[in-house]
Amino acid sequence: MKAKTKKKSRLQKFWDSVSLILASRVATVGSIMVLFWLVLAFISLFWTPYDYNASDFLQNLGPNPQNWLGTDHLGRDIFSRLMKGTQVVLLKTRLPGEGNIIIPGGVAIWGVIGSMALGVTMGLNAGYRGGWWDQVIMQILDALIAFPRIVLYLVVIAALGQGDLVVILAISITGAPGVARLARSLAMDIKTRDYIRAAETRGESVWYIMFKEILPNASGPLLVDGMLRVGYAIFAIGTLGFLGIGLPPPDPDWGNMVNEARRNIFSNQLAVIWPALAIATLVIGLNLFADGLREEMTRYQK
Amino acid sequence: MARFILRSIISTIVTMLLVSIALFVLIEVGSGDITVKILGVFATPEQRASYRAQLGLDAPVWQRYIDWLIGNDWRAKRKVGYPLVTATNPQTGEKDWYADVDGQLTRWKMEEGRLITLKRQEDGSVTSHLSSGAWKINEEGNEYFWGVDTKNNTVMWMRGEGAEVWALTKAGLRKEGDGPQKYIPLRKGLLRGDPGISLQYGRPVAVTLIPRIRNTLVLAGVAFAVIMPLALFLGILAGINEGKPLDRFISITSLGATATPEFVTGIFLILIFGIWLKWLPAVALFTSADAIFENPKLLALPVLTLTAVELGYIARMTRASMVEVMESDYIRTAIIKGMPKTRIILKHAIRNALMAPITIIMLHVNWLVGGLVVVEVIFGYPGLGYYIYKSAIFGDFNAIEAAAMVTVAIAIITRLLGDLAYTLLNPRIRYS
Amino acid sequence: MLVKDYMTRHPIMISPETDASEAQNIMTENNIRHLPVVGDGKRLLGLITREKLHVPPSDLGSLNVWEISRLLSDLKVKGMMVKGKDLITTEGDITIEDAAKIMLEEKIGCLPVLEDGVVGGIITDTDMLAHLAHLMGATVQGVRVTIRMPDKVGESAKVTDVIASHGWGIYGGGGHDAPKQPGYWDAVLKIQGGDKEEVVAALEQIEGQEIIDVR
Amino acid sequence: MNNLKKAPPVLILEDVAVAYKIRGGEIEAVQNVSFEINRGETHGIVGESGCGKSTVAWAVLNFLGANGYVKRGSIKFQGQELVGVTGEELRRLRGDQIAMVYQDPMQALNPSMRLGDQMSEVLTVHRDMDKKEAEKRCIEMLERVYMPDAANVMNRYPHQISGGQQQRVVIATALLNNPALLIMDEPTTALDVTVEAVVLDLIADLRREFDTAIMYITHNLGVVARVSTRVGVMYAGEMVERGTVEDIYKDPQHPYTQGLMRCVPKLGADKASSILYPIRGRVPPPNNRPVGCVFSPRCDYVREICHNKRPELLEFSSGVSVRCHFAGEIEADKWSPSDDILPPEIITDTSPREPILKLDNLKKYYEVQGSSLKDILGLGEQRYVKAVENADFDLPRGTTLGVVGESGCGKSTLIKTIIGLEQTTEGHAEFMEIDITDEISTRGEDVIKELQMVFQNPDSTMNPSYTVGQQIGRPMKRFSTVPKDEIRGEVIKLLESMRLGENYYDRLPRQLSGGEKQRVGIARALASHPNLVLCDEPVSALDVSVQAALLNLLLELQQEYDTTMMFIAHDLSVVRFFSDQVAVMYLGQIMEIGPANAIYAPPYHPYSEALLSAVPIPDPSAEQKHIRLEGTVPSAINPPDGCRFHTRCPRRELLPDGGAICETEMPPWRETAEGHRIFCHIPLETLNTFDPVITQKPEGSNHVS
Repeated sequence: MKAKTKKKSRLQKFWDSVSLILASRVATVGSIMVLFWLVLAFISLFWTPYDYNASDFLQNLGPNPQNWLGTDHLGRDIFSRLMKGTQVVLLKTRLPGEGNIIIPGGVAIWGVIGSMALGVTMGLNAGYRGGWWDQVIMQILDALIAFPRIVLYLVVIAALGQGDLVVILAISITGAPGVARLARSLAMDIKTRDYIRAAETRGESVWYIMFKEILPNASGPLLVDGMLRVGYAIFAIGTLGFLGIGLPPPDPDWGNMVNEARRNIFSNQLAVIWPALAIATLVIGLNLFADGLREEMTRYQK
Repeated sequence: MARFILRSIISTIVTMLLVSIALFVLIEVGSGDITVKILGVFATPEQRASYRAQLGLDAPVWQRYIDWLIGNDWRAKRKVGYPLVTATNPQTGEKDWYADVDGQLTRWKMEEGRLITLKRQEDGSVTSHLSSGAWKINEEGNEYFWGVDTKNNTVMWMRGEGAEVWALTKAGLRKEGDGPQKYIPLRKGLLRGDPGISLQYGRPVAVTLIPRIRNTLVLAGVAFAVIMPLALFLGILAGINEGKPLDRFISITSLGATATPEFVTGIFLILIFGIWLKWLPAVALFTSADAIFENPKLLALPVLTLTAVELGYIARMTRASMVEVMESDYIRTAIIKGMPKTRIILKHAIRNALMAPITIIMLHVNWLVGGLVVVEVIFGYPGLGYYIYKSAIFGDFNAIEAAAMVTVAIAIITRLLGDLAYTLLNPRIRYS
Repeated sequence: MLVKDYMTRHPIMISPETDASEAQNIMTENNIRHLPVVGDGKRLLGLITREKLHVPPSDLGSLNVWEISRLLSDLKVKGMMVKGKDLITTEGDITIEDAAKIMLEEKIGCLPVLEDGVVGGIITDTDMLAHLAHLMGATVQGVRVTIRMPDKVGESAKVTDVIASHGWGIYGGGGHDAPKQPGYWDAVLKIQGGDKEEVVAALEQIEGQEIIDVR
Repeated sequence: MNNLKKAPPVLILEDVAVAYKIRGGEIEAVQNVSFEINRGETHGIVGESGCGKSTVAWAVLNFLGANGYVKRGSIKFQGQELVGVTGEELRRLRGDQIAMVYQDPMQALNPSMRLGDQMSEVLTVHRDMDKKEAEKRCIEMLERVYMPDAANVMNRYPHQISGGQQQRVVIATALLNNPALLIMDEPTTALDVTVEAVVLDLIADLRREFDTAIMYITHNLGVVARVSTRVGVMYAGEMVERGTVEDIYKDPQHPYTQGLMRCVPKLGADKASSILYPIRGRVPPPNNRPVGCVFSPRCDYVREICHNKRPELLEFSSGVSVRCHFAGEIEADKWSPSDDILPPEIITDTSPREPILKLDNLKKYYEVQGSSLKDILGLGEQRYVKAVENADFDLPRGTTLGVVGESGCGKSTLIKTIIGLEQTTEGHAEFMEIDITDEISTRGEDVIKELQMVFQNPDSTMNPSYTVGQQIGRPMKRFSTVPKDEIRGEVIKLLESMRLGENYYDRLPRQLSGGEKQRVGIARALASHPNLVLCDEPVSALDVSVQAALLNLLLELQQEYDTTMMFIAHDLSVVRFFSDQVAVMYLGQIMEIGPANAIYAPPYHPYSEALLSAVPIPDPSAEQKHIRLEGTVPSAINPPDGCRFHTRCPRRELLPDGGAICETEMPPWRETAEGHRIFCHIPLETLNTFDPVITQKPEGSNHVS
């Protein structure tokens, strides 16, 4: 009986969030754009039109019935490469070392998870404890924020070399200050609530209060922010790829595809558009989705 | 207010210090053996060690950090026993180090086991003579001499024990005798305007960096001047028309523009204006460092790209702030007081609405700098961003440290300015 | 007794763009005859009265029914109000009798009262009549006596002394030159405290004075 | 005066209904509201939260937001229809002929504009007056509202003046153009009682002077009784009763009004008048109002017709109009409470019991940092906010101590220090013979579980992420007072004693009403069966009809569990109803402490006397002494030397030299019988001569407003 009601409420919850998304036109459009790429990514796990890394065709072909989006400067099918390129962003991460170990969850996803974990811990400590904790943590964050993002990426990659984990690390470090600031301001707001006082008068530990009392109530804005951050991460991965220091081969990297196509821009102008569009739509989709969701959630609060 | 400002300034200084340590440690410790990059993979361990010593990389990290930050001439001075000064080399225009021996600019070199004093005359010519009496004796009874060599190092020679060193010349590594035992590559330090020698170019970083900074300031300045008024205007416009089609249009467009990476925007713009319409040069041809001053048209696409990306962000911030302000109680008061709409917007709303974005905009300058890297790479623009990129790829740590510190300084100083502007706009802080 | 204490504060006002028919309605519904016409900030632009809203028949003579109704519906207060130098106003600080004098001289029934340059109230002939009634004690119960006395110093004091000695109070009254009898003065008093007979009996004792009316 | 000539009303509302469009439909927030306001009249509108009283105000100003509109009826202002007026015509009315003052003056003023600019623009825009002249007028107006140092205030920013002064600025701004109608929406709710009293006096003065019609909206029945001539009672979007203040308060006709009068604590002469009878149930939300009479679900006299047919407005010859099918038939004096709302019988056990809490000269100071350069460098003198000074009393087991005082008097800090959220600066505290001078982190679990707290704000007292059951169960789990598998049962038992059923166990806070949340908060505090419960204004955020039920419940539980309580409130009448002992605090210092009855009768501390005379009493026939405190509460950073109250004390003159001693020396504790102590230089003999603050007016005397 009890289990049944719980199950129902979970379904209910799912339906609630779906209807929340559908309530906002912006979020709906955004989620469609994101879903499109997610579906392509899953399909690419089992099937792509052609081998993404084989130069099976003539070089620099325009779109044609065989190669829907044409071929690149090495005669590879662009559509297959685009499909394959979604994987490493959204679905899988390649660990360094022997044996090509692959873990689920794309580089963008893990990067965001990393920055959330780091940022939330820092932000909650700064926001809830205040005083010296706040001063020190904020000072560190200030220093981190002061780094122009790309410079930080460049520095990290210059120092540690290329690789999925390095990109995840770079995204985590650059994202953490933003998350921390958000978590801090939320914690500072929530800690004034009486239920925090109640927990304190029960003599609860600081960590219990931060993670059990505060965090659940901050999760809404944090999740929306995380969604936005996945967009930023894809943005960043694209940029790194474009600069030639992104995710290493053999998997195609959208940013790198743009870069390569740019070099051949006079022989095949369209080749540059497809990966560029792919990045733009995915990022914009995530942005729209998060934005619409946020708007809808705040409207709920009103 | 004094408290607030003082606090910002202290925080700025602490931040800079923290950043410099982090940067230094990350790069110098994190990056592997730089000699691989410079000497190639075929150099022998012995060659590498020798070269590392010449670069001063054998010193402990904290020592190198201090040298890098505030220079090491004051440290070397104690060894040499004379004040160390710089003088301009008439051929390269760069500064060379000398010891100031009783008013004479002096350097030394070792040739076939003998120490030779080189004195630079007023007219720039150099006289050389043997100086055998200069040797000092250490505890073990060896004769040694600390002096300034011709490659701007403070070095220690041992009499009769000329070390074998590998010198990097244009032709490659060459083995030389008569080498010094110890090197202190002289530098004034970052704070005194000398971040060291670029490994990539073999010239002082400062010399190569300054024109780049200038170029970037031009690009960023023009972009900033275009973006700020436009973005604030559009943001306010959207904010006061919340929910109306105009707002929708501005919001969605700016969201799209912001969410599109710079390199995508840049390439679209190249395609459209450079290749299809042929209005503007598709690839900026910066033949010289001064090209932008000769042909300002070259700036158009880089500026446009930056504008597209940054505009949206600031406009959205401003819009959100404006919407919030327009819903506030004091605006309601103004409406209930029967104030005309234009007056409400201009007198009551804008000042409050700009308070939040201004700090955020200033914080956002480092985002702009990040964008600069990409934009400069796309267009081959000879600016700071491109320089950082190149240095990072090469592993030119002196260069990247210096360039990164410059960007960080720009970011932090603008943030400080933002804080100050906020203080001035917000009477709550101004009068407390 | 200054105008500012007796005027109607916050009178109903209209804007110059109001239709004449609307103004007419407002007057009828609220049973008033004068409307100050004001701009933003209650700055006085003119005054509209019932008479001013009447359209002279000569203007309508040549028109047919439809044209008349259109003309009437297009009429705005702006074009019909008293304005410029015809518009007579006053300040709140003058006495009520001065205001009455102005209204008599100008033959008008209403004075907009300006305070700080904007309409603070209006005072009308109705206000004046109400004021007169009050002065005479029309709103209180009591004995109203009219006494004719010689027009010289000390006569009123005799009356008040008598009233005071009985512990009665004067709740209104006034005086006027006795009609057709020069050298005499008619004083009207509203007295509370005693009944008619007592009051008459007491006042009759005063020498040289005559009670000419009691009610 | 000029009653021969009848002037038309300034504002006439006829059958007004306001609707808000929402997703998938619309809500009628207000229905069938009719009333009129004359020149120089204050018309009160009272009602609980969510009953639509503010909506009426906004409808008059045609400021209903993007989705609100007047659906039916007419609003006539000065003979002209306001419904449908827009644009320039509307703008000219606003701020010129109609002005409004609303609740939070801090929010209502633009934080980044000088007050002078915010005021003078009303003149420069509407009257096209030049700036200098306008500023002069503003200063004059500020002086008229008794603003100290008016010329200087013009150059300040809102955050630089106190809340009471801010509200004066707002009122002065509203009056600058001499509006015919002034709408005041809870103008004093955010202010302390003594400040409120001054502002209310001011409003009455100004109404007389300017002949302005005032629409006065408030939830506070006492305030309405003090300021208005006529009053309309609103319930669930309807005006259920309307008439003169005397009629409504003395002889309410509508069952809701009657219920309201019974559940408001009155600060009458005797304690018996403060027995409260709550109204059962709660105000229905606007989207879920009953079909028939809106009050039918909560009415004691409900009959069949009430559920089906909406009552018409019945008008009586006295001018009172009532929206009830049986208006006039119901006799309020014959009412007797039904069992479920009966207040608990209070068994007063007079035998002295051992103290459970002993405070010995407890002090709490906060360090403050100055803003001068010297202070930043740490060279300046260290300064302190002296939040609590010399708190010294014993609290016997099983009794309730009420602590009253205005905001910033240190009452919250006092209980925070006791419960250990703040470190004591000096002095000593003992609870159940265990030292509790230190912070909570140093205390053992056995002490922590015996000391629990109930909080003020129902919306933040519960963690929105957990169910009711989880939250009540948490203390049991944490202190292991109940075996794990019995927690659920225990929680349900507690819920039932809170008059909440088992079905509340799995609910989330957002599914509860304010009163229900407060009940859960109390249940959570009681879950570990504490010996001492500290209540921080537990009912002040609730509507009166709910408040009474909660107070009764608390009393009942206290009896059942033999709990000792400390009860903080700013509302003197609630404290009187609730407490055995009362302490009055001012600026960190307890000024007077003693048995509840003794506090409300002479001898008074001068501050208590001023407080009592400031409290608005919901009874027009009660007469109050008129004592008003001048100036503002001094900063706690530099509290006045000697007696902290000396800067504002109205009774100082009773001492030789005008009370010179008050400025230099701390007053002594003067003790009367039965443990009543007064902290004052004035000798008891003199204090004893004070008249009671509140007396009943002799029957039949005219109420002059």
